[in-house]
Amino acid sequence: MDLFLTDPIKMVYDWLMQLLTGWGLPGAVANVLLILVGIVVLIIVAMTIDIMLVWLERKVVARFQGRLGPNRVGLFGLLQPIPDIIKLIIKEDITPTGADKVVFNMAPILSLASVIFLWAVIPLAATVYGADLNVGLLYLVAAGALGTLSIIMAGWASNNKYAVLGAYRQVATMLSFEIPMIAALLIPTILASSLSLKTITTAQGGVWFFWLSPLGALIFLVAAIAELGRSPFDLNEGESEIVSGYHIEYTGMKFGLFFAGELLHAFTFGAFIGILFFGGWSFFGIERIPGLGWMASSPYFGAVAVLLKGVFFYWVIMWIKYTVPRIRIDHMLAFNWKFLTPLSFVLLMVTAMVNRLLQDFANTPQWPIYVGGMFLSNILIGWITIEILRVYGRKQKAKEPVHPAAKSVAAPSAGHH
Amino acid sequence: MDATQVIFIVSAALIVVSALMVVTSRNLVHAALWLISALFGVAILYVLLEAGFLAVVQVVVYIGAIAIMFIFAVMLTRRDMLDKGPQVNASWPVALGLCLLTFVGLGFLLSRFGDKFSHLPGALPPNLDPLLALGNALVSPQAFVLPFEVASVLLLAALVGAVYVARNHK
Amino acid sequence: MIPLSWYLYLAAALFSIGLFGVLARRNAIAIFLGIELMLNAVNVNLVAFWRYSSNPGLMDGQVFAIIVFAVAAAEVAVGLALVISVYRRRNTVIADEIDLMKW
Amino acid sequence: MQNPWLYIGLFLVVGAIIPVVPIVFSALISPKKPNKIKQSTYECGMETVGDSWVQFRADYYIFALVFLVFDVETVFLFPWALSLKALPIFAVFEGVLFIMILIVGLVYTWRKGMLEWA
Repeated sequence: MDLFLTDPIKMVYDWLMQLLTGWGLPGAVANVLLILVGIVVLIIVAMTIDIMLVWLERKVVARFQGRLGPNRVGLFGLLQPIPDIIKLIIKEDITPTGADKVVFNMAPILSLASVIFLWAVIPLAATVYGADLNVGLLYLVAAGALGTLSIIMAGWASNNKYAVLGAYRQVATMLSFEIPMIAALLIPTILASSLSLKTITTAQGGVWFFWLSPLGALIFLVAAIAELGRSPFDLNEGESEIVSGYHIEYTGMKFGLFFAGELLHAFTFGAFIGILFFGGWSFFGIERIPGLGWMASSPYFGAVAVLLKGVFFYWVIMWIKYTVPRIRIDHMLAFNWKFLTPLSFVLLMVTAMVNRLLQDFANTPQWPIYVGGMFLSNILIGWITIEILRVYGRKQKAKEPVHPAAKSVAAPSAGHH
Repeated sequence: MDATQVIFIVSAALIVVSALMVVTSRNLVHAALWLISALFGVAILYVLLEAGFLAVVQVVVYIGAIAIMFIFAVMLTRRDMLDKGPQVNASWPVALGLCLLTFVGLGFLLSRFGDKFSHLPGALPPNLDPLLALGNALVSPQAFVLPFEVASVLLLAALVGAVYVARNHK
Repeated sequence: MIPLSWYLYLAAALFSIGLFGVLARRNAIAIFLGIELMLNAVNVNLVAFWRYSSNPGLMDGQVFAIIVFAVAAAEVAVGLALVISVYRRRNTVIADEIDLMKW
Repeated sequence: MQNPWLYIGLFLVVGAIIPVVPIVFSALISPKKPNKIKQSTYECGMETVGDSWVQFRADYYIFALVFLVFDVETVFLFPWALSLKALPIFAVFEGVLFIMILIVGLVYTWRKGMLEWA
């Protein structure tokens, strides 16, 4: 019973293993079989979360827009995703003439699969995880690369100008913002001396990496939003110009897969922000209160913590999506290459140096020096950046002749350029 | 025949078939997609060789960047790519002969050394963290710090050169 | 367990196929695809020799493989930039027709 | 301790099969009444003009180019960042030099105006 509280996966595994080998299966076959069962269970959990995200997304967007959202099917409309899915499934599937059929059909599958792949390395708790890969962070980037590929496949195979344009824009965005994202991923790597997500979480047992590198967390969040193709970076979906971008020609369940992939991707990245910078399965520090130490080793609280953090950052991403207007592609690429990428590399270099200089204090009674030094270096970089931007903005303003139209038109639209 | 051999044969078949499709596809986007499949097979081989880092890097760099660049380039030079006309040049039989000769020659050489290459891999040192060892090797002056920095210069030169060439001279 | 020679035969096959692509294809981009195959064949060999060496604790083979990644990336970047540049001026990507240097 | 790559390999297979299930299911029960108009390319109701493989601006290629170079760079940086803790202090500066050299490339691209949308 103790094992049930600390390591339920191992308990179930051992029990089934005994059962299967008792039936005369060789150990290796039984092992593979059990791994497969575990994988299917994990993916079903992920897909269930995905289905609930449909409800969450619709409900939250409604609230942001002062509507009620789904409220007819089930309590609070909780069962709404089920009719949504039934509708998608019974829709006629249309493949446009001239489309490259095989590639056209592979793209949505790859799109959702690339997101599901991420779940293989998510550590839900110290004992509940798929695989503790020693290159976990790079695996994350690699899965993202497959997602990029699926988009360009969809755009190319649709034989549609809008689709190709949308794919081009989306891929350019994803490629560009991948660089600051990887640079932000290098920061937890430096702090934990590991690429394994589990080790990174364990290394945050003392101090969450957010306090060591708040700027890194922020850069990762921004880059993740762009990577997800969500507003303000949702250039593929310029409704007024290229309709719905690379998945314009997709109907029924194939469109559903793109949609499901996008939602699950956003949530998974929310969970990754929680894991990389906000302590992963640590239960918000409550487990440090004397007498509640058992919470730290309980996988149930751990999994709940990871999922709650995921939902929170998913909500932040939604919040940004439904508040900020989308920006033009050239502005966005300029924002990445002229601002975010240099900033992330400067931050990376400073983090590497400060961490190396102060790391001797890390596990000693003088640890506040280490944490304070790291935190202050981040704040300093942030402050310098803001000052540079301010000076630059003033110069730009002085250079620009006042547009004749701007005098007569009210100010609000001028602010956003 | 054990499990790793089965995996090897499956991925080898994947690699060879995909590679043949790369060099024979009429449609260049298809060729690029087949290249991705071949490179993914190579990533599986890296996993079999216990070089997990290289396997993931293979996917990140080749599939995530190089293959995308190829598809971009194909789409940018689309007019010539309309799958019309011969995809191979006039001297392709010579090329085919040369390639078969290369393969047979290499195979012959390998078979001559037969027993030298038939050994099985030894176990990795038990306390070896390959990633840590790699990091150490890349920055330690006794090992590869020079190639490490030169790689950076190489990438810089490539970036500057490519940007200069691809620039729209108006 | 897999003997080393399997990897070497596979790499030889991959190299030859890539060579065919380089020698026979007309489209310059297709030629680059062939070069990628050849570079990968080299990398398979490098990593296999690293793994089957008597001292796999030395990371030489892997470092070499990473350098090959960098070289491949540099080659693709410059090569494709050249192809696009030539396409802009001469409106062709057929390698036989890019013959300015012959004049 | 099991080999995590076994898990990853199986996961990739299962993860690629699962999205196929709803598509197959949908193909079995959804109606199929194709006609010419329905299957034509959708461009907001306008007749499609010409081939869809039109040529696109090369600026996208420049961004992909810069991305490629930085992507490969980060591959070198991951082992460096990982082993930083145990390395002597000059190793940090080797990495910093590495990054600096590439930032020169970014600055060059910037100064040449290639990051602008021409």
